Amino acid sequence: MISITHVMLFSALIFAIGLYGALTRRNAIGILMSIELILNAANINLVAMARLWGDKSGILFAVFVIGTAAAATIVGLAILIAVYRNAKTVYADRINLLRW
Amino acid sequence: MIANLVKQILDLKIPEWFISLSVFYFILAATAIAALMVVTLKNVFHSAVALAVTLIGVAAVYLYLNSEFLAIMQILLYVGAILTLIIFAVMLTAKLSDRNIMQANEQKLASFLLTGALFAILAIAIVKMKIGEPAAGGTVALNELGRSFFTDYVLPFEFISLVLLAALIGAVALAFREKGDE
Amino acid sequence: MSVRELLINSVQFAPELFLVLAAFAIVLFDFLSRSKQRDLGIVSLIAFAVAGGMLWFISSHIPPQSSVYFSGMVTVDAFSTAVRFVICIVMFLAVLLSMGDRFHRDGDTAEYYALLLFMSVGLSGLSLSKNLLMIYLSLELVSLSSYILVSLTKREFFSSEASLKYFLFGALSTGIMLYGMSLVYGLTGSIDLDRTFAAVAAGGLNAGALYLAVVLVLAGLGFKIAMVPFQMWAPDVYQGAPTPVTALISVGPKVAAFAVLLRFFYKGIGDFGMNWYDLAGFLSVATMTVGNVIAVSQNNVKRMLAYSSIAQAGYILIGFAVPSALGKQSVIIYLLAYVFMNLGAFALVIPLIRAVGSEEISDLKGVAQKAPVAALALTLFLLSLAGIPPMAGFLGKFYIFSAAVQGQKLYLAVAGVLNSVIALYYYVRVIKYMYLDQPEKDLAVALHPAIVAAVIIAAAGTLSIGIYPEPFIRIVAGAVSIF
Amino acid sequence: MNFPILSLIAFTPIAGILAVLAVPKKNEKLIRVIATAATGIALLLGIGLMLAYNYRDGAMQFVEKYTWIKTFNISYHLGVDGLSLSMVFLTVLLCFLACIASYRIEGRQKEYFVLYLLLETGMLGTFLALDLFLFYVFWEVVLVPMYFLIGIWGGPRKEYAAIKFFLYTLAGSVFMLLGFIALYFTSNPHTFDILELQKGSGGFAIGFQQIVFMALFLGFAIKVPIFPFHTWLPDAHVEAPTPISVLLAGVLLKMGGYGFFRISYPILPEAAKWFALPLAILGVVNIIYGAFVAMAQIDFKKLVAYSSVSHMGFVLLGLASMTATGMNGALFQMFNHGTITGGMFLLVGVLYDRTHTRDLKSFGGLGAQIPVYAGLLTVFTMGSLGLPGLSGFVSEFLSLLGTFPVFQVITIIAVSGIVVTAAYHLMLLQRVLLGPLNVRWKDITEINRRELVTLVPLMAITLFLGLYPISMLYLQGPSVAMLVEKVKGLLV
Amino acid sequence: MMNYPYLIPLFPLMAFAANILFGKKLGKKSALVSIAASTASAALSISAFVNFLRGSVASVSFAWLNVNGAPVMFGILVDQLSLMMLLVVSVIGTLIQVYSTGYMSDDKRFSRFFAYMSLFMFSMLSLVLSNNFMMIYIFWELVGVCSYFLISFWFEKDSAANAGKKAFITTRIGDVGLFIGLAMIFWLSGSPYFSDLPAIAQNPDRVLLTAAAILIFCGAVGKSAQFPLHVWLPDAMEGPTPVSALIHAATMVAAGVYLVARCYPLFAACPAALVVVAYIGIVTAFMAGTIALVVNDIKRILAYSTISQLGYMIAALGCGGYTAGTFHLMTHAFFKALLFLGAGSVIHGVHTQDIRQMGGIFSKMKITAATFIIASLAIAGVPPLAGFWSKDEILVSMFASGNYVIFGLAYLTSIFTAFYMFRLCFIVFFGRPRKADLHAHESPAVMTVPLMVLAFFSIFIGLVGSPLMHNWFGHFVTFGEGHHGGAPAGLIMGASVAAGVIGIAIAFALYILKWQLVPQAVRIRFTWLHTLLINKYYMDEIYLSAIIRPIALLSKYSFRFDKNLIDGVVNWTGLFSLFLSEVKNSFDKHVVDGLVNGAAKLVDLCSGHARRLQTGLIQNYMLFIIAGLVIILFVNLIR
Repeated sequence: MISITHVMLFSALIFAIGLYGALTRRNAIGILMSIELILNAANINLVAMARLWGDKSGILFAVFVIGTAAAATIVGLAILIAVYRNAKTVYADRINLLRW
Repeated sequence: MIANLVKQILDLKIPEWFISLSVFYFILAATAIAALMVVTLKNVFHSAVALAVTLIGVAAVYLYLNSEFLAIMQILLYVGAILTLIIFAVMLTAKLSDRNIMQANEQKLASFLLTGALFAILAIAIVKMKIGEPAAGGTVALNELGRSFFTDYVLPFEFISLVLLAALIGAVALAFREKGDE
Repeated sequence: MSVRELLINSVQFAPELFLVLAAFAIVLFDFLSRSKQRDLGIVSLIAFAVAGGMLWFISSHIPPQSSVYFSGMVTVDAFSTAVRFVICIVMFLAVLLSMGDRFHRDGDTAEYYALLLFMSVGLSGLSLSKNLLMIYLSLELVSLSSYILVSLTKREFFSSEASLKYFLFGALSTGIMLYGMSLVYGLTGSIDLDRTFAAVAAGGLNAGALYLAVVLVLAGLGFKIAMVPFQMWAPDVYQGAPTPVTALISVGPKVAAFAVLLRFFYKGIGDFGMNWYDLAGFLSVATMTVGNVIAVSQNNVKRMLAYSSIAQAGYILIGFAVPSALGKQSVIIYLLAYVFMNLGAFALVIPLIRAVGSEEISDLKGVAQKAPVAALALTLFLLSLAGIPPMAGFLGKFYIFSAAVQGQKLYLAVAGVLNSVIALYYYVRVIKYMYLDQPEKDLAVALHPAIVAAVIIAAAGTLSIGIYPEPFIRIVAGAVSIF
Repeated sequence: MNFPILSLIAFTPIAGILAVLAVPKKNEKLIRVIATAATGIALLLGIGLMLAYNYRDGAMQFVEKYTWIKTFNISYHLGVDGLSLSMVFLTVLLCFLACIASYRIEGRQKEYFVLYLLLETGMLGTFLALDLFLFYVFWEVVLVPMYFLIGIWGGPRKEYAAIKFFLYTLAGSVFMLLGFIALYFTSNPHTFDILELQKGSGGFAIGFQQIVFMALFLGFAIKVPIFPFHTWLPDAHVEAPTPISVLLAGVLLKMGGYGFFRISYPILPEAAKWFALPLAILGVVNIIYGAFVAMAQIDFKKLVAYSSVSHMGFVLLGLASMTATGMNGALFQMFNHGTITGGMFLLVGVLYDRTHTRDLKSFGGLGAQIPVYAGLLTVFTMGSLGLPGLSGFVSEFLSLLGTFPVFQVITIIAVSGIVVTAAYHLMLLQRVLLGPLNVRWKDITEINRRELVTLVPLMAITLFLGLYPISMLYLQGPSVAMLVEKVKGLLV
Repeated sequence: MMNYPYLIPLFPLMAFAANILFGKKLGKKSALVSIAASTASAALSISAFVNFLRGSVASVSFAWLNVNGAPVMFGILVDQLSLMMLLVVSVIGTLIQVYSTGYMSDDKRFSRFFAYMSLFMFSMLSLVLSNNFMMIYIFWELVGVCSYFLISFWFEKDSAANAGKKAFITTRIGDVGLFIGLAMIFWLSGSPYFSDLPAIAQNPDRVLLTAAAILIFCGAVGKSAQFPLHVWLPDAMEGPTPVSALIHAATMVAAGVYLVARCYPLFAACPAALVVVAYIGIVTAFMAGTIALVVNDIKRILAYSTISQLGYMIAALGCGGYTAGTFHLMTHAFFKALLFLGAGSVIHGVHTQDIRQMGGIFSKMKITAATFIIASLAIAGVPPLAGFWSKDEILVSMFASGNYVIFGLAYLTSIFTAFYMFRLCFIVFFGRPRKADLHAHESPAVMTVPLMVLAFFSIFIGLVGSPLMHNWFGHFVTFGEGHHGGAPAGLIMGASVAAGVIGIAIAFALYILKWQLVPQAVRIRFTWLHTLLINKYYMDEIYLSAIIRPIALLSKYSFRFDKNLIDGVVNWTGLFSLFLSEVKNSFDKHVVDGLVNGAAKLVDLCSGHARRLQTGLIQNYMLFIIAGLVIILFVNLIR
């Protein structure tokens, strides 16, 4: 029998790694990928909890999360391409005309 | 002597749970390492590959959590669709020069410390939650899940279709603009 | 669920259904024929008007059969109805603003208005949701629509940069919120707010973990209301986005997110053993101070209004930090006032920055002499934002301060009044340039009829709430009585 | 409900605004006529009010009360008693006279008169309101037109002065608002009604009273203005156009003092008692410090502005005494300061219109050149320095006399302030009127008829009240007596 | 006979109104208006006097103000003292106004002059008639302001304008005391009426009572130009000479004496206060007398003489000589008015005020000279002229009080008086003209007739208080002190005559016979004394450096304080922002630009800094929220 606590700790680790990536990747696609990690961490949690409570809603929630993640990725990439078209870069720290 | 020892070792009855657990922890470790690679590798393309590994690892965790349905969805949607999109985008925006420039910004240390602290807080909280054993037989039948989409979860289902539709319309509007404009 | 049941259920949601159909219709219409864009604007205008009318009719003539619908996913009560109605007003004004701005001349209007409609459904969903999943999905619908809306001005660099920042920031916040939701689920075993409430009320939960979960959930909602420390995106996005979109995202998501916040905290978590009022108070002071202080040194009018809207969110949070009926009422009253005055201000910013060809405040010199009515109206809205009677903003401030004083949170009241003094300075700075300085160049301010209509509606709202607030107060009191 | 004369007075200017708005911008003459008519009607109504008022009764009269915001028990509640009637009359009078003085305003006349009339409504409403919420609304309504009036038509540093005025007074008033709200929630039943709150005044704990008193004090003190909150005043007065300076000094400052009379003292009597000594000290600081600073001025208008600081000190002193005599003096002083300083500002304006300078060093010997002006200036200056026979003396005298039994040392210091007061006023007279004539002004023209119209009524009132001051006490005495009864003075 | 004493002041008031409103139209007729008014006042005063003797006293009162809930009734007080003053003021006032028609005939503000004179008459007569402290204070101030207007009547001269200002402010210093004193009376008794003074004097709190008395006396010190507030009176000579005669010699300056006499019940009850009064009076008398010895300006000599004589009166009152003081007040009014008018006539004739430029004009201005010498004899105390009787009375009362220091100084002063008056007479009227182009000529009749009338009074008015008329005055105006039995009245009378004679003799020897009475060596040794006197004991200089300059500086620094410190809210804010702007030049714009004050500066500064948080880098923003989250969570963790 696997330990739910360990799964949750694992999810927390993935979450932290994702955060770290989102904070440090210069490439916007890299940031996007890091955010996917965060979503996955949340999903792991949801599924683990569903397992814990013997409840279906967690699993269903996770399914919906995957669906919205797809939608978000589509939108994100579309925006990214629009930016790339304008700025010819995908490096987040180059895109800082709006400030102060 | 040595052969005997080897034989003895080979004959050792390893409990199934042990194998299962070992594999489980191996998967966790591998997934975590892959995740780390996602956020640290210099080449974005390599990162995307590492992300694929991570996602598959997560799918494996779902299996361990008795959620075959979700594991399948993970592979199909995440790896099949989302990751493909990302890789497309990577290739679309990639430049040769990118290989050699820094992929991480200057706030690495601060980020590391802060995420570390957050992880610590999370870990403490999780440990303090003192989660017991999962409910027995806590698996949800696949068909029950399927039915849920059209009964209890019909409204979320409608909503996510709206979300996808909106995303689609938006993405199309954003992507197709060049034709008319230039 | 039988068809009959489904139909009965659906009647209560006819406005949203109608809006979705309108969105489809617009997309299809656009697909089939390339006609004038203005028609689409009017179509969506009518759609929102009809939706509002339906909402009014249903709420007054068809009492809800039960409190929950769709297996407890959503709830129809006085509160959600009131918020939905406010959202209809917001969207109606937003459409008027969009029509008044010329940015959509180069196409894509069908998508633009369709996304507006989708977004309004998302906002309605937020106010109706009684389930973490529904909250998440509605929020995503709102977010994704608004990300795209921000970037729909194609070649504008600012707009796409704003959009990217908005997207990345939003995705991160949503991710954090989602993680928080998963923890809430883990702690309480349910994603239904009634049940989470019961679980928390039953006690025995780890307070630290619950607090952690709640704070993480707050991230997603805090992002929408631009609360410190989740406010960083707002100035950049407000500045970069097309002005009507700025107006919309400074109001719509904020209203809905506050509605969710109220529901989540009062109906989903409760205050059993966890004093999140202090947290709200602390965040409130931080938010308004950051917003006001930084706004002082802004020269871009949209950016200034962005900081102003951060500060306004800070004021509203005061109402949150007080566990009393008055506190809840003050949140909604202030939001109502904020809707009218902020949209009114943006409605005038649109033609003015077009006319002067710049977004710098100092370029508004002497506008009052060239466009007296526009300047007067903008002055009205700015003074309302500053909380000067007899405008709506004053009533909001009055409510907020009343709540703070009644709740014995003197520090909040004092922080609030000090902030409103600082705020006056930058609002009046705009007025100063418009009235006190002489015009440097000849400029013609063209007021599109849609803008005029929007200004009239906003001004009527601002003044009527300020001068005779009793009916509004009664509605709001009824709305928050569910908590 | 009888004839709503109070609403009529308060909203006559609004009717004027609507009429002015209907007139095209070019027709400045008609705009002026309408504005004058509106202020004139308000003045006539004010005179009618004075005639209809029952002088025997110190309680509220002509009360109008309609429910406004039921949730908070807020009502549209107006009324006058001896405390407010003189202020109302002062407001309508000065508004009318300053309106005539406004004919010389240059440019954007339509905007000017709209704002001007709005200002009048705000001021009148403040003095008439018997509901704290309503009071606050009118109080704030005053700020906005004042900001524009200073900011658009003011002098060279108008923007600075206008925003300073706005920020300062708003800072005070928001704290005042907090005080009002605290009163509402502490009273039982919850109410914003001033009269109701007065009835239940004994019920508040002393600690609570002190806190609320301090909050209200901030609002009122900035308006009065009390040292060290006075620094907005010289800037605002100097930069404002003449008619606005008149209203600023004549009416706006009174709003602060009136607040003490109407709200702080009757509702928070114990805090008032506790605060009497600090207030008296601040009063004497105002008197002495204001006079000293005025003496250092070489700008005519600034001198008058600082003299306001000094004069308002007597109001504080009289208030602090909590005796009938002192409080009568304080209230009386508010009225007199309005007429006398109002006249002084008008005179500054008359001279400025002709010479385009306010530098006292550049005048001299004008007494021989423009004797009528000189005479008027002399009368108002003498009134300002507290010469017996003119009204200013009586009120200063009363407030000092009322304060003496309570705070001897403070009064003695305050009295010695009259020497400094005399000094700077005489210095002013000497620099403007006496000495050899500065040849630059050898062709200066005498004061004209329109300007005389604005000044003579003020002078007449100053003289009348100086010669027959008890007439004012008939008006305000009964109400002040009721107030003193309520605060249970330290010494009757 | 008619008895409307309350009308007495009203006639001049009407004259004032007529002259100020219609002065231009009236032209020279304004003098007639004023004179008619004061003649009417004089007539009414006489009728009131007669009625009073008959035992009928009219009264009037009306409510003027409420103090402490009780109405203060304004009314008139007709008694011996006020009747005496009424007569003196109205008669002398009328005569001087007649004189002024000649003296001021060429002035361009002729009607304004008479308006002021009428206003003064009104104020002074009202002051005399006042029946309570408040009323007297009011008219006290009013006469002060009239004095101010009249001193600076020729305001084109800076010196005149300055003198007026100085007079007003200096007397106001005294008025502060008066004000506090009357506030104390109010506080002690609640009654402002003089009629209640005997009752007030019964108050057991002697210290407060004494303080009140001394404070009231402060008012008299200012108005009557007593040491140390005497400095304004010599400067007041910048005004037209009739003004000096009426206001700064005969009437207004006597108001202080009148006030002390009026409040005598109070002073009598406070011996300590009386001592103060006596010493202030005698110091003033002696000091001013000595200064008068060396001054060369004809009007200033008379001014110092006035101060000295007022000191005399005050000292007399202080020594219990109520009758003596008031009597001298009356006689002095007449001969001092005459002296001033005479001096005015001389100035009118020779167009200079410096006696060293005059000389030998007796022959050219016979009436002037004769009346002037009569007045000088009167002031010197030569019997049987008016001054003799009153001065003698004073010396007797001083001696009787047993205070021989005061008596001695007073005696010395009377020698000085005789000396400087005759020094003046001899230099001006006798000898040879010291200036060649001195075209002296006699003044017109409107000026000489009043001189003659006054001369008549100067000779005979003293008789009302003389044993020849059984000391009628002493019985009429009395504080019940009775006759000074203890004093050797005859001896003192002789000594008094001797003093006058000695003074005149020295003057005669020095200035007619040109004897060198004092050896050169001694003179050189005492040059410092001369310098001291010429510089009036350096009083003005002391005031300048000890009071006026510090006040001016205080005022200046108050303003700087106001402008810089209070306005800057907190100084360090400014310093701090200055420091920062040095560190970061780019902040200059935000620090300096459009700031309201210190607090706003601070906000703006913060704003300038805080907006830098908004780097435009999305990941910085993200870092910010994570940091925020960690902080929020951490705060909860440690709580």
